[in-house]
Amino acid sequence: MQEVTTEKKEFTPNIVAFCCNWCSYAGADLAGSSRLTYPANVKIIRVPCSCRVNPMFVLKAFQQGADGVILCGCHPGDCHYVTGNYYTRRRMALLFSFLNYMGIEKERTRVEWVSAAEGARFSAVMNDFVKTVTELGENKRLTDLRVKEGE
Amino acid sequence: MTKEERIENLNRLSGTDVRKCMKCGKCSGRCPAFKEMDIKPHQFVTMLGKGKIDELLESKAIWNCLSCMACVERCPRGVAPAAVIEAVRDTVVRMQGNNGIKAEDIPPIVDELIPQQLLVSAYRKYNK
Amino acid sequence: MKDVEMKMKERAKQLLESGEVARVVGWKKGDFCYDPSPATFETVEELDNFVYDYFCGANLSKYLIQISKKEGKTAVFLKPCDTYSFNQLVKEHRINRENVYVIAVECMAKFDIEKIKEKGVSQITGVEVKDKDVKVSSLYGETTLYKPEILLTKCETCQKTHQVKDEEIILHERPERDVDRFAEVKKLEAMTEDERFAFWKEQLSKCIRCNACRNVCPACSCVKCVFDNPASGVAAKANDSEFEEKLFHVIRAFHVAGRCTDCGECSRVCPQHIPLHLLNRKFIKDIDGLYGEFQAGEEAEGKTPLTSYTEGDAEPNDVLNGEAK
Amino acid sequence: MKISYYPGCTLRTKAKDLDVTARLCAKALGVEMEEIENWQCCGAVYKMGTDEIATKLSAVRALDYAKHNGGKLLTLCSACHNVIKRANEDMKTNEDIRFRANNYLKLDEPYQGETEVLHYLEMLKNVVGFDKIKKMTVKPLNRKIGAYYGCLLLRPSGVMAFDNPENPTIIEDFIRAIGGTPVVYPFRNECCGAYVSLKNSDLPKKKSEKVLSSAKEKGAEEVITACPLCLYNLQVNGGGILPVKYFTELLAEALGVQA
Amino acid sequence: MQRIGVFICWCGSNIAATVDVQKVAEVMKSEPGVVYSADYQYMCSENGQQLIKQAIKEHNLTGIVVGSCSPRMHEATFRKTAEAAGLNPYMVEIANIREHCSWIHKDMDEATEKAIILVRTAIAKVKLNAPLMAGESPVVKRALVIGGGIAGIQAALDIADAGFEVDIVEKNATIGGRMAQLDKTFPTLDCSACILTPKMVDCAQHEKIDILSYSEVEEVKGFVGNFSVKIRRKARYVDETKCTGCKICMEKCPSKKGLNSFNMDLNTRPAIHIPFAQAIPNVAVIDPEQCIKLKTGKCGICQKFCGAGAIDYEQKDTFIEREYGAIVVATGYKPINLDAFNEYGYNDNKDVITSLELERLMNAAGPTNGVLLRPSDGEHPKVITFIQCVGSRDSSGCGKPYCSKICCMYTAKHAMLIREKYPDTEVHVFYIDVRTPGKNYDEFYRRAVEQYGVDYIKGMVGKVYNENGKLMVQGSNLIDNEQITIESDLVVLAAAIEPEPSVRKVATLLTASIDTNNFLTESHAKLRPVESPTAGVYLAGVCQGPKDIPETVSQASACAAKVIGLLAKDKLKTNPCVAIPDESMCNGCSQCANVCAYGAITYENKEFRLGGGKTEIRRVACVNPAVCQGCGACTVTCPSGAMDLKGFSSKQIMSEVEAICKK
Repeated sequence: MQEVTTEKKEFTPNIVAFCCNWCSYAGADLAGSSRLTYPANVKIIRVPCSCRVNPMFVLKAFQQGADGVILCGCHPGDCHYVTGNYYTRRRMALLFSFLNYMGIEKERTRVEWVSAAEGARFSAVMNDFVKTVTELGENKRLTDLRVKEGE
Repeated sequence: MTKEERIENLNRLSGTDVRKCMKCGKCSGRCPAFKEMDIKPHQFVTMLGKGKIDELLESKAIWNCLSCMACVERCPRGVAPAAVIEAVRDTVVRMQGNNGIKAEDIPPIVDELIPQQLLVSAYRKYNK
Repeated sequence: MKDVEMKMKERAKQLLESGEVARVVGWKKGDFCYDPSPATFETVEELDNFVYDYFCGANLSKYLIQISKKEGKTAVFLKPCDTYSFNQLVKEHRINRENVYVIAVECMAKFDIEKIKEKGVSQITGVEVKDKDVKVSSLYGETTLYKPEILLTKCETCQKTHQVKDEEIILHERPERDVDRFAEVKKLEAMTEDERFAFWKEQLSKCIRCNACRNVCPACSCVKCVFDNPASGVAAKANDSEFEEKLFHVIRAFHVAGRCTDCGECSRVCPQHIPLHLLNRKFIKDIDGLYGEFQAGEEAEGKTPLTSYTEGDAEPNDVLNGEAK
Repeated sequence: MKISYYPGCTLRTKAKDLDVTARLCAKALGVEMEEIENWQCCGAVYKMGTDEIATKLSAVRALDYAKHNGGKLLTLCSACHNVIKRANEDMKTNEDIRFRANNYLKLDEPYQGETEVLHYLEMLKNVVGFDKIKKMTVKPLNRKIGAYYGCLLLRPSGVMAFDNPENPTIIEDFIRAIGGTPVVYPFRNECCGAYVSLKNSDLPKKKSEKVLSSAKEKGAEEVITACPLCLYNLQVNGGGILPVKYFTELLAEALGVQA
Repeated sequence: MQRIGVFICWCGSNIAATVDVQKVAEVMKSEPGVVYSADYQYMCSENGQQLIKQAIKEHNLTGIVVGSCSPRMHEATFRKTAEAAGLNPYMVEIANIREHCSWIHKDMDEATEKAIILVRTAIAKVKLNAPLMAGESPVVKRALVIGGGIAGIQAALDIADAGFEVDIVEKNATIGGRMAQLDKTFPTLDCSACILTPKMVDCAQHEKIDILSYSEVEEVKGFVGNFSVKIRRKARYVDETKCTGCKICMEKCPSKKGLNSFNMDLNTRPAIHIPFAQAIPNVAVIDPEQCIKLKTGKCGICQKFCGAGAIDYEQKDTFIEREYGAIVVATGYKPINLDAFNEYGYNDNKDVITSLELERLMNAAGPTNGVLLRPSDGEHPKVITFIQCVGSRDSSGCGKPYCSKICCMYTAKHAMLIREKYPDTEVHVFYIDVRTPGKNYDEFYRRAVEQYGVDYIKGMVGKVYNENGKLMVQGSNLIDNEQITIESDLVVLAAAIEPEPSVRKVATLLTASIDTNNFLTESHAKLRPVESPTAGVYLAGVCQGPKDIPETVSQASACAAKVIGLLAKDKLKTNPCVAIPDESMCNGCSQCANVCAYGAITYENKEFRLGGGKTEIRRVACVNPAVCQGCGACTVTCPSGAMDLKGFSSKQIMSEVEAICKK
């Protein structure tokens, strides 16, 4: 008897995290220096302020195969650039609500405020987001098949 | 019920976060019934925080609290000692046979003048 | 409606003759009775072709971006909804307000020729309106249609009033309309994610990327569009994938968010009949709900919802989870 | 004008004076107090336990009735005012209590704290106006009068929002309006101890005497209150230091209204 | 042709223990565009940097990627390294493979794979980097100090002593602030006026210091090095240049019933007055609310008697505009209003006073000439009770949630001084905690207890009431678990302090951020405690948080050091990562200016060629690179994508996204 085993590869989502330089990126640094782990499939892009994140970057990430996109910035009121994250908050509230309106799963997008002192929070946020997106599964609705097929 | 559950019940019933107390004693400084309280208002808060509920349930103070809210009104930390006292009293009263006032006690003390609300409130406060 | 047209023509003539304006922007007759098109009239003679009827749905304000730069004053006829776009463009310094003389004209709602055709009436030669009855004459005779059924989508829920006027030509009282313009959006919101995804997938797969929506949109008036700019990273002439269909419409809707006056021109001109206004209205509904009622183009000055904020704005995650206050 | 009115149990029996004088004065001042239908006793004490629902239902019933009858509910007895106002706040802000109370009551439309609870004194101040009372006073009371607020009108101030809990002025303003001289004394907002007087007469005695002696020391000739319970306690346990009356009795006297 | 060099750091075992650094360096060798790839134990060391410099020169590198610790750590280091080797410093990108990789992952394969992706991402970005040059902006060599209390005075003196011009803007008629009202200072008990007034005089006499008293800041434009400030000089109805400070006007003024705010309203002063004897400038001011002449047009007595002819009833507010390179905010504090604390009877009893009022009652220049007499009847109080934390540490909404920090010490001071001067006086202090960190502070407090016998009672007061002419202070004694009532003659409340309310306006004008308690926020709580996040704005004294005099003076001097460091430069290097508009695509719609927190964007009309010999004039955005801070808010607002950010361009970020997502 020959046993046929189909190897089931566990799904690990691809997560893009945009972090502002002054709070969240520093918070991620603190998570690192405190050795607070989170999955390796989270990759961080440093931006000066969360308000630098253009919706096009978010869409591009999904197109290129990201399964989840998270934006992190200073807590409202603490923005290094005074008001930047207030604009982020409005833009992303509207954009993510809109993507959901088009049928994109609401769990795929998230905005979190993480200060430079919140290493533990950064790690917790990432762990939670990865868990949520893992449960959700692969991004099939907002991705470019051409990019995926070219693997 | 385990002791932990009873403590948690008391906390929940009181609706007060005893950890906010900074132990300044303003509640006891203001209490008009202080001298009649075997356990003082601030102690209700700290003792609940420490889980010393057996002593609280035994206290005589729960029958002497005037429910005047002076302790609640002036607490700088938004703690409500009176709510803790009431939660303890309710816990006691809700146990069988612990009614604070019995029907047969009433007729001898009732006089011409006693307003209804005194009887009604006493029943509501002290009886199950 | 004829009386309004007469009056407008008369006024245009006066303005041109007296030299008060160098040109008049209005509508001219097309090949058929139902396809008048926007036009500039520089002489009294040209006014022979001037028309204003139930098919003059086009929004003239966007044309003023270029025309208002020309020498001399331009008079323009604006319907209520057009004035919002006009104001928004003034706010964005795109229209030179001093060079424009705005004549507010009544609207009474416009007709959608496609909807008339759907009713089985073709080769039409004219319409006559009496209350809610529309007598449509065609080469094949006369048919009476129910007015609310043949209106342009944008007119169905229109509550707009003139926001700008230097003078007005209004001869009739406008019929009251009381329809929830967000009804369709709410319907979509009530669907499951899967259903919404299927709905938009079907709709957007029709998109042939003709850019008609972009070209007609008064808010989409960039000197150079990101989708035409190879440096932007998103430039494309055609939708090569399902993703690009979405990308174009998401980005377009986001770019006009807070600036879109809900003039409905996008849906009017879409040759594929994609209900594009439902994209913009989602933004408008969210903005109204989250940041307070806002109507772009109501003011010719001030900030838009996306260029302002309050300290207590709703959190994006709460908005997604329906927990925003 | 008409206003929905909740008399409460004691005003129907032992404190008729309070009720009758209040109605007559209100009428004289152009306010008709319309007693709400089928009211039930409020329970005379507000229960703070977070699981207390049943003890709030009679208050909510009265509030819901008033919601459909003018939107305002007038109270007179301090205890009723305290219980109803606090229950109303719960219905407005406490989701859990609101949900469960509505679940019990099965109203056509859930009650969410829409009614405005108005004490008779607040009505005099904000609806009638002390100026008007001053003008209508036919017999100014040229006496030194101490206002006794007690606890129930003032505390907890966050909910009651009646007056400054440590330095209230509304009854003093009232006394001025009826031509009297208000006497401010430190124990006017201290508890008289009435709630425990069934079980313990010592404490209420001490507290009542303190209140009245404090008022006397500052020169008061009499003390007025809005609370039947306080009135009883101060009269019975106060050692007869000063006479105690309902504020409405003095109002009737000043307005020349005969009971 | 791009020639990229890749340098992978081991960071000892910090990276190398979890990331196969050699493998990463090896893989990078075959990345397109990479011509050199190496690994080394400590890239930031002298030798590591040498390796980079050498590689840049030998391989003619056009850009480098360092895979190492966080860029927040060593980006500046490696930029300098590159610059030293002749490469533009902005052609350097860091891949953070320590904090974001080796330190948080345990599995070597996983961490190595992630490190490879991170380095690739940095390569993708660096390929799109462009050489950037930090711009320069000139520095105006003059500083503005807002507030003339001890903080402002100290900062101004230090800056002026370094040779720079300083203006002090003070809203009151004299400088001196709160410290001028104090009697003695802790922990040394020296007389406040004796140490303050010489500094005030120094300010007045310093050739570099200009005191603009009775003035307020109205408008602030510009940016670090180049602020332009409009100052309102309020009408004082006295010509400052003519008044000699002879005080004859004060004697003759018939309207003498104004409350003396310098003495905390404990006595009165004339409508025309000099706030106190040592005021600087020693010039009178007229209170227009109180002056008979200004109110009714009749009187004019002071004018008649003024030998110098300094009185001018017609005087109006005037405005001056000045340029500054740096601004110090030192707006100070005030005690909170006690209306919400009527249980202490402050509003009802004259003999319930605040600590600041006690300072005046004990001050030799105060209303009682330094003899402690109670305000109600002028008698000596025999029993004095102090109540601590009145409105401090109060999260109920009535007071302030923070500790006011100075009360424990000044109360110990008051208690001690009273017991020293009037040994027959009984002094009680109700406290929640006694907080005395600081050099010689706890010793000071213990002296009050041990040497002077002050009675400290752990507990809070519930009620203060008047009974038979005595103040009854009823409170708890928690140590003995009892409720006590102390019959007192005087009750002193340690009222919480809060920032002077005018700080809100100042903060708005300066775009300096402010917290929920109205304290100005510092740039970094530990490492940049005197700098506001707004460049060129510095914070001194209680406007930043509660603090005592020694701390205030230290902070003021620290501010001065920062200001001197700034003004010593002729030019400031500006961050080159700023927004840049593409004029050919700009709509001129003003949306970007609407979101710019710095006012860095302006518009101008420019002529563009259209082809065919035609031209058109279009309104386009211009960014002032010296003002732009580089947040990027404008880039997302721009629908046409005309606005981009140098160093973080859309293309760069998109290439990073692509590099990360591609598997």
